[in-house]
Amino acid sequence: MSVATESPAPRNYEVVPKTSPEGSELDGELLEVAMGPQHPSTHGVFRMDVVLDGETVVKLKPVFGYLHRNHEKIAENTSYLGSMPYTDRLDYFCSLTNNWAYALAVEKLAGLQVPERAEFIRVITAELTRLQNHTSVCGFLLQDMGALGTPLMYAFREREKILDLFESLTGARMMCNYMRFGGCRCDLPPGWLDRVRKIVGDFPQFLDSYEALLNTNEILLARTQGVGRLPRELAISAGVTGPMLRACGVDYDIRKVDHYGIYDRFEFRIPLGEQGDVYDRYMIRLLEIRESLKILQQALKEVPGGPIIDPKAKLRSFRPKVGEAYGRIEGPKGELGFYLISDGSPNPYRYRVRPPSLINLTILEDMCLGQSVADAVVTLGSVDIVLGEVDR
Amino acid sequence: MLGSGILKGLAETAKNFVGSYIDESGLTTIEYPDERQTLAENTRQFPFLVFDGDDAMKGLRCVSCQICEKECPPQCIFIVKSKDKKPDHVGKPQFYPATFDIDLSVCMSCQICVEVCPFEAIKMDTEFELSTSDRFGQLLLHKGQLAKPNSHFQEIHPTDAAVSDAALAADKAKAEAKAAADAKAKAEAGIPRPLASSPEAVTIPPALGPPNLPM
Amino acid sequence: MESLEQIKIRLEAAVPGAKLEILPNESPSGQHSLLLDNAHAVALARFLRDDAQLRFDYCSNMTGVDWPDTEITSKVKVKKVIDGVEKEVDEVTKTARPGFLEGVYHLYSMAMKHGPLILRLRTGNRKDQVQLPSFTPVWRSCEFQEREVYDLFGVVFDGHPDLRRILMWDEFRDHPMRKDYSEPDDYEYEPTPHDDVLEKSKRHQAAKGTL
Amino acid sequence: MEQIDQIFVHLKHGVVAFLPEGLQPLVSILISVTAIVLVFPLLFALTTVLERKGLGRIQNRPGPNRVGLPRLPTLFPWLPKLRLAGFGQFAADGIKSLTKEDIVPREADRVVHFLAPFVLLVPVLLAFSVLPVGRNMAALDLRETGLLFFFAAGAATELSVFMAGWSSHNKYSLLGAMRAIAQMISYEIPLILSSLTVVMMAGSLSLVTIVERQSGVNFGFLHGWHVFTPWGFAGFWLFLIAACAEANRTPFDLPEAESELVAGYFTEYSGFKFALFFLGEYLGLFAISGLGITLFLGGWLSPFTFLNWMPSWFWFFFKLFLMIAFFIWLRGTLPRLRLDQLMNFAWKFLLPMTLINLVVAALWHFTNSWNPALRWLLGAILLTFSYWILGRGFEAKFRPRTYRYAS
Amino acid sequence: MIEEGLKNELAKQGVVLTTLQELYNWGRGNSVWPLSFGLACCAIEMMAASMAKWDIARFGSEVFRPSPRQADLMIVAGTVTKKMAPQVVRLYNQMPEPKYVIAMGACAISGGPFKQGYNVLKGIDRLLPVDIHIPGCPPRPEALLHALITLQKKIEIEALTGPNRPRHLDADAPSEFPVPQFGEHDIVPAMNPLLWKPTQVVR
Repeated sequence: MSVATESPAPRNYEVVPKTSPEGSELDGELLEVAMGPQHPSTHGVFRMDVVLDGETVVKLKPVFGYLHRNHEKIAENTSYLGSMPYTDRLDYFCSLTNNWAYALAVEKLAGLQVPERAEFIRVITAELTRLQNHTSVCGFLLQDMGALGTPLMYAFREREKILDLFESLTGARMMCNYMRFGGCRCDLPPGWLDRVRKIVGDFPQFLDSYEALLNTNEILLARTQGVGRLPRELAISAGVTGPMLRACGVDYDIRKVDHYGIYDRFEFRIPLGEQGDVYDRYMIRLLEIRESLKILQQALKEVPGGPIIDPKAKLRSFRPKVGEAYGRIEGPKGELGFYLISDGSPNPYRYRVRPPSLINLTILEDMCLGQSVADAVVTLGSVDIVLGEVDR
Repeated sequence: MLGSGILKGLAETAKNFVGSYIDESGLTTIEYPDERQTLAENTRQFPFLVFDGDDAMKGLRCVSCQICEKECPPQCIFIVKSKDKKPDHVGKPQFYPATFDIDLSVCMSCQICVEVCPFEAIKMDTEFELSTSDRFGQLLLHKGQLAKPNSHFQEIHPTDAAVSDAALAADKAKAEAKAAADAKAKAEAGIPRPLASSPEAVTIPPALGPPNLPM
Repeated sequence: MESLEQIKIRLEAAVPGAKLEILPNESPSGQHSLLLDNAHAVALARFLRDDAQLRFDYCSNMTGVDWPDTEITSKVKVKKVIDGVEKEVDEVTKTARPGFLEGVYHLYSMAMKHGPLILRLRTGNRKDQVQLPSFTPVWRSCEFQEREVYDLFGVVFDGHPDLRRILMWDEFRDHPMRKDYSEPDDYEYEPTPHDDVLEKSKRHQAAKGTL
Repeated sequence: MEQIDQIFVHLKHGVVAFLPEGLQPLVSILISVTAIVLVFPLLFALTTVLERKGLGRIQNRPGPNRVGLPRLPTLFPWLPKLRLAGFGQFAADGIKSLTKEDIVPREADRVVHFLAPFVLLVPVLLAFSVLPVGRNMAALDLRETGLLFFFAAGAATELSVFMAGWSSHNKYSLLGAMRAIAQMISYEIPLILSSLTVVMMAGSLSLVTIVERQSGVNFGFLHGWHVFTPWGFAGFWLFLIAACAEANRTPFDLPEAESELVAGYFTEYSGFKFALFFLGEYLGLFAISGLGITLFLGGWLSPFTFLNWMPSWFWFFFKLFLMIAFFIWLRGTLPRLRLDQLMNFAWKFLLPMTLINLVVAALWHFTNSWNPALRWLLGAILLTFSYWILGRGFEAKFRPRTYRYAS
Repeated sequence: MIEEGLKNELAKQGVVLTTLQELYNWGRGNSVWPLSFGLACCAIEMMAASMAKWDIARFGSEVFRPSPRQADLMIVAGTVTKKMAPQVVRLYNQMPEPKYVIAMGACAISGGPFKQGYNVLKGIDRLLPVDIHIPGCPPRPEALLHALITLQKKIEIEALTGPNRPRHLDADAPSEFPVPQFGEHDIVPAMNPLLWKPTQVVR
């Protein structure tokens, strides 16, 4: 057994002394650049204060809070149900998985059982969410590499088809607000499963052409391989989760570990990377899409009938017993957890989101040091952040 | 050999370029103002108030119970309960909203008001072309602007409307059966009893004032 | 995974002098937690991380909870003789509980695939004794989360390498997630106000009316 | 047909002939200059729309297709709304750019900031003067120095880019400018070396002569363009890659890398000056494409002898259009390189390849008496082999991976 | 399309001037380049509007400029937090005239669902002049296109002289707005009283 070594302490951030104290900042050898909060590559309002030596990053300091919308404070003043639409707006790419994580935490807190049909619907919608998230992320990554949006356009073309499905099921394209404590809000519209089957059936063809466009492209290989390496031990210590962790070769997928929902009924594999660089993260996402398709195909075969919500679940005046619960799921970005403390009132006493995007950024500087600024941009792109979740 | 990946990529984009001219699925654009996407039946944008019959203010289903106001997560509904009552669809006298405002500039289209409403009175509209340069005037909708007939609801959400109409009809049938049974029981007993809850006993308030009270 | 009691016994054996307490959780989730004493917390955390059977190498979630000063009312059913008749009466005892801030840690093990183990740390009060030991040297994932708790709750983490505000700007003075925080008043235009917002917007309307 | 081919030449001669002798050279020059200043910017306007539409089509969308003729209800109330498939877009963009506020940052060096776009535009326009756009249609036929003049004028654009980046007093601009200088100077060398093969074989620096040297006929119908020889083929692609970098086009658009440097060296430019930069960039692209056509693709020559009846200027512009389409295609497909990779590519791949290509060209010259097929094969083998050797280093370092799954 | 009153005014100015004005308005109305600037959820719908399915390029507006110097339109797509507000105003100030602002989505108009938050600005119109508001959370991509068309119509009928002339032609009207500073409890000032004139709603 190997004992984990002391985790490397983050560097202390002090102002870098400039070589000439009274000259302008351009005189020195080091150049401080604030990338963001409005910058084309920061995926929203994220900011990186970068110190450059030429084009090499010698220091990188992430700055958050530009989208700090006080989700947790608002949730403490809102009923349990009222927070559900707010969870849509956390990671606004994956509202359905956010719904699920929150519903799961409340179900643990209140001891609700989810009917089988609802579990199937949850798996189907969550895996569809994963499909569209991963394809879009790969598009954004290529956008950061300067591919002028073509891969992103193709990804969004497919995403729109999935969003149409979400819209016909839940009524909204992005902010679905679909799951409820102990089940789902409404039953599937007629013919919906057939539409899903068609899209799932067509998806591999799209993936093939997407991979033909990119995977062996020499420029992509050169830009991603060996860039933004993350050592395995550091990844574990820093609590990195999701595809990023698995790209480092750590076998940890909450779908397999926690057996939440009905994931242990399905056959799927966990792809693992070796080097933990940007290319691995990119490829792991593409491979995970294929595994998600497998889950979808299995789930679509046998959606049972029955109720879609626990009859014990109350919509209004829902008051869980005093206590607390932490529920987590494997979101597309990583471990998405909700921690709730109930004091017996209709509003949660403490409501906390464990945001995978924020915690995956802990080691951003470690990945970027010594690389060029262009690599820092690509590395950030490969982390897959959504600012609504980072800052909440 | 070096460059084969780039050539593969170029072939892929060329395929899409040619496909956009010859293949229907190669050009996925919906040219919006000229053509529109058929919206899914469940699509929701902003809430509206359903009324029955022809008179918007008379037929409003809302009984001003203020549940939606309380449950609305962003608190964008404002209701003032009326002082008097008017009969609802089964003829039972109910309060009605003297003021019912929804601030569209706050509404997050979450549909929770629809879910919690026990009276099938508030539903989601599909209208989205609401851009305006006048935030204060155009985005705070009052009762008169919110009220839309049941036929509109039937048109945009036929399935939901059928369910809701059936529920209301069952409600009404039940109420009528009860009224008939009451009347029968009363006739049998022969004891006249003041009918506090029957529609005849209530004076229907006259016109409910202008729909759009100036603020 | 070992039960919480076993872990507690082993921890007490491993770190002499450590005071531990199991805090039960009555909700159906059954996630009980372990209260550590601040002086030995880092040593305990190291043991949890490095012990061959536990190997909690992954600190998933770290957050703060604000517990203001409060009165705890506990009802106990007591048999009393009232007017000569024995009756069962609720006796209400009120105890003043001084407020404190709490740090909550959810630990999992990636190596052994078990968890969660929930740790709690408590500050002395909410005003001047707001220090807690930092777990960042043990689990790097606490770095940003502890900064966040510092920012929003005002808990000062000793041993944190870079304790600055993370979400709010540096000039900000308040700790907004505390229960007694009052937000800045900008309720000039509130067409649909409720409760306290209604009060605030009424004040604004009154002020405007006098102008 | 001869008439149509020479129509512009005759027109110019016709105009000039009316004038007194002393004025004739001056007016002749003025007419040529006006033609260049009118035709190429107009081409730029069309290209912007074509590029946006082409990129759109690559991405499964139509691109600009609504903005047609301006509606002027006061003058032409009867005019219906004409969309012209979106080809009016450039006019709208032009009007807007012209009337947009011009901002100069407070800290900027005003003079240099003002001059930079003009320093970009003027040399590019100068470079057009030596390009033969048709038979007898070079504004300036420099018999001894044509190609040199082109490169000399083209190199001045680097100065402009650095002026823009430096004077803006913006970190992104400065980084962009530094990238641009490094990139342009590095790629100037393979660009010139790959053109040198042509000079070597044609034995002249005059672009007109170079085109005329390619008018030989192979197999009875094919013109003897340089691109149909092994050294010419390799030279053309090497030239194209270097030209791409010189014109800051994807995948070498690092100086204006949007995701890294916001807008690179022209981050601080607005309104008309920005439009001038845009114009200058595109004119640079046209010029260098025109040079590539002249050197390798037979300039204004038709591909096949049986197509010789079509006017020579048509062929030039048709080839120019194809070149631009190719650049648009690249832009719609490829991601961008990193600066050190860009440099490595220039110095470790392009430079050796161009040098080897020179050797192959020399071999071609000295094996004039051999069987053409054998000669072709030898050149092709030499070039392919060296390409493979040089590319191997890359493939050893970067290659697609296979992945394992958790058990 | 053009109102009667405006037509009369145009008649007074003469044909050349009106034609020039029409040409100018046509040009700037059909070449609206947005700043590539996304704040939150709505930014994704903004991107969706620029993607293949809706293709904002048809209106000539797909040129999302990363630098404010080259942009005409600021689409405030998402929640403006107090920490972000100074940067938004600064970006607006850096844009050259004529410039337009679309407040996309509930958060940008009024703070939307997050308006109760301590770090959320209750509407960007407290700090910037907004031309078009799009309600919705998030508005559909079509709604953004609709707003763009509304903006184009607004530009098309703008008279360049007279009391209703656009702000950028009014020498007295400001083209830059004060950037709020970070205070100890809030941004200072939290709003621009010259711009923010809410109507009174008595409750």
